[in-house]
Amino acid sequence: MELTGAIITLIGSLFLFLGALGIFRMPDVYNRMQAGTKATTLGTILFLFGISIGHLECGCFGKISILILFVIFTNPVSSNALARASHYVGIKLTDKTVKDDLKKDNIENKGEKI
Amino acid sequence: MISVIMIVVLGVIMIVAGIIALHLKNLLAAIITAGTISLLASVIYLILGSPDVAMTEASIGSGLTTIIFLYALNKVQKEDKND
Amino acid sequence: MIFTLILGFVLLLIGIYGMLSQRNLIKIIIGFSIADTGIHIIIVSIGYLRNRTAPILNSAVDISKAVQQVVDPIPSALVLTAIVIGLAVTALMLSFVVELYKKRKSLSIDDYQELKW
Amino acid sequence: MIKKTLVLIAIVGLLMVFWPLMSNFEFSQNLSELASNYVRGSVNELNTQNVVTSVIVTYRGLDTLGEVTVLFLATVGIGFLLGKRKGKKRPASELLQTTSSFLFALIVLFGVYIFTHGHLTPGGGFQGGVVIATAFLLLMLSDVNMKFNHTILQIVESFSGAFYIVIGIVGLVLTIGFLSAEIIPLGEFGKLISAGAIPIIYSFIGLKVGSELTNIIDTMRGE
Amino acid sequence: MKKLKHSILLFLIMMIFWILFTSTDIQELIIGVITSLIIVSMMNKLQPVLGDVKLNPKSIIYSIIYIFVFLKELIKSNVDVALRVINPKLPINPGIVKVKTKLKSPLGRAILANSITLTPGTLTVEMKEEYFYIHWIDVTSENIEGATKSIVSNFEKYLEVIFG
Amino acid sequence: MANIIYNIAGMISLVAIVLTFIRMILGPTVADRAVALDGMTIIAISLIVFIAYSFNRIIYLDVAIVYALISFVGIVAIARYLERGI
Repeated sequence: MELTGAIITLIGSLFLFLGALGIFRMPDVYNRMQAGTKATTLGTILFLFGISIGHLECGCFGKISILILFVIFTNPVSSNALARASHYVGIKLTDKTVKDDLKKDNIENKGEKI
Repeated sequence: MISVIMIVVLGVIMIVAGIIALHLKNLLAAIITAGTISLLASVIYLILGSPDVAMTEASIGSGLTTIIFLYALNKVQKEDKND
Repeated sequence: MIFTLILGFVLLLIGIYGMLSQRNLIKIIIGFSIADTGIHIIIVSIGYLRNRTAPILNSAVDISKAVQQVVDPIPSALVLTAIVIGLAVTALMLSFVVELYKKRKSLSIDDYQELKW
Repeated sequence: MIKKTLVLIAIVGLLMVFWPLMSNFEFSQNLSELASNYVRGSVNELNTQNVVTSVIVTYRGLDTLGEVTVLFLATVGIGFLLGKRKGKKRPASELLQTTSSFLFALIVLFGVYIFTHGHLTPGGGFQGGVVIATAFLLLMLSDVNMKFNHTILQIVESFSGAFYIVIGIVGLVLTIGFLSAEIIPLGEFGKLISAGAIPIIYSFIGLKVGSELTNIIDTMRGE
Repeated sequence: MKKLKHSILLFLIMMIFWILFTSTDIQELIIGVITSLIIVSMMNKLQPVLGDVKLNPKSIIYSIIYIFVFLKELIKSNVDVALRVINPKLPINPGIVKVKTKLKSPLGRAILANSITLTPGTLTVEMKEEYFYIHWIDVTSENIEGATKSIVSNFEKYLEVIFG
Repeated sequence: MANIIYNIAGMISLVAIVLTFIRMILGPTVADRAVALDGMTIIAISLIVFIAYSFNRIIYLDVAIVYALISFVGIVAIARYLERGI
């Protein structure tokens, strides 16, 4: 049982590492956010879950499940707020970008600054 | 042993962050970088065996101090815009 | 632990350097908060004893031998007080900065020289 | 340029002052006499698991009273300094509004958990107060038109401050000294209702700190 | 009615959290009930987001299925991101597309937006009435219908039953 | 055996913190730095839970919960400041 928990924790830490690598390598803010949000969320969930099933006798399952719920609820919200703010400020998307509907709609409505 | 490695790595990050925070021209970037120092300091307090201080530093040092700086910066720059 | 002691002193020196050399008022306050963190780390690391654990005596600590197993609680209590007061001082300084800015429209310390000697 | 050199000389001077202190520093191997007394007394006299809490609330209670006073004075000072100002603000996203009205309850609940369990787990009045202030801050961030009733905040703050002092004076009258925890039966070691008056004192400190910090943030936000 | 349902559900959720924080000791339970009641009565000004949840057997079964669908998509998205990050050429083709949703209740829309953010290659940037603007790391269809079909409809059919 | 694997996992998350910090130094815009701070706090939560495991004190988990809550509000505040809505 403890070995299973250890291996799950190791996989989680690898996902954390890949998320950090994504933040480091990706070309613009939005793509960095993609890597940073998804990979770190699953990485944290696996890391905490592995530690809690490796030590069932410590009685920490309740607090760890609260921590996991908080991370699932709050991490996408903060990413969404950051993405909205950076689009409003006008940070450019990378050159590979195909299309940008939000900018087009904002120009048509003229309600908001781009 | 493992705690010594952690303290050395986190300490180097904190020192570099302090130097960078004083050299950045953009005030918001300087505030974010200075917030990193408090954030990692709370991990160090935890390794030193004082969770009460770690909790206080995490909530006050990295949360409220950053936010109060942001409000002050907001007031200063809004005045700029009105002129 | 000697590493955290060195870390605290280096952070203190960086903060004092920032307070003395920067010309921007908000940068000076950032330097003050860095020095503050450095002093807290110094005080906590003085109270650390090797191979001991936090002074919370639940089932993980043998209560009859607690004196041999826990770190010093007094520096923790001192630093806890100091952090809260640091927040109050920082807020007061920032509100002074906002008020000064309303009068002069400048954040540089070179523009406030009435009391220079 | 000459300023930079002067600053560097000052830093080197400080380094030379600090260096002997640091290189000759000897870490002790045992707790000092005072600290061992606090640890033993926390188990035997007060029934408190968290030694730091018993030091802050009872053994060094007067220091904490001074700290609360400093915080109060800072609030008053900031209120005098900053006036009100107007500006156009962008409303928050719909996702943030929905989520914050749901998360607010959980964050306040967690703050209450921290300051009622200050004698069992890490944390206490100051941390719990900060967490509650953070919950109100989340509401301010998600709704630009949110207004708080300053009268209620001030009533909560002054009543909890007054009760804090009253408990201290009751300790002076009934038992050995100011802010003594033994005015209530001590209870069983490790349960929620134990450690005498410590949870009650810490709850009042938590309410006071929470309302004070909410006041500071709301003043710095302006209208 | 909606408000009463919101209050009761919120009270139950807070009690579950309190028990997870502490234990089922009788002293803890009493303090938890008092605290939760005070907080619920304090919150009557905020919008009652939990009032839209439907409580019949079908919606409960669907919400359990939804959790598993969500977990599957989460793991898929992580493998996807990991493969993109490791690849030295960094194969991305990003863009911001517009999709349409039928959901009306605020909590349902919030859960949909969070689920979109945590699933393969998509990130919610803005929500305006019935349209969501989504940053897509690999744009495969540029019109509204195609994007809606491949991003939203997988979750929407469950959430429609749960929130109505 | 299990112990060694846990320690390796902790070291890998330490390397991840260093990577996000490099992005924070380089980051051309403020939003990049904020994204790096977001990732750094999430990884630091895992690090705190790892410390709680390796010192065998589950009571440290309270610190991790406070950390998660406060960092969420901090990031939202930075975002709202950027879009002039604070």
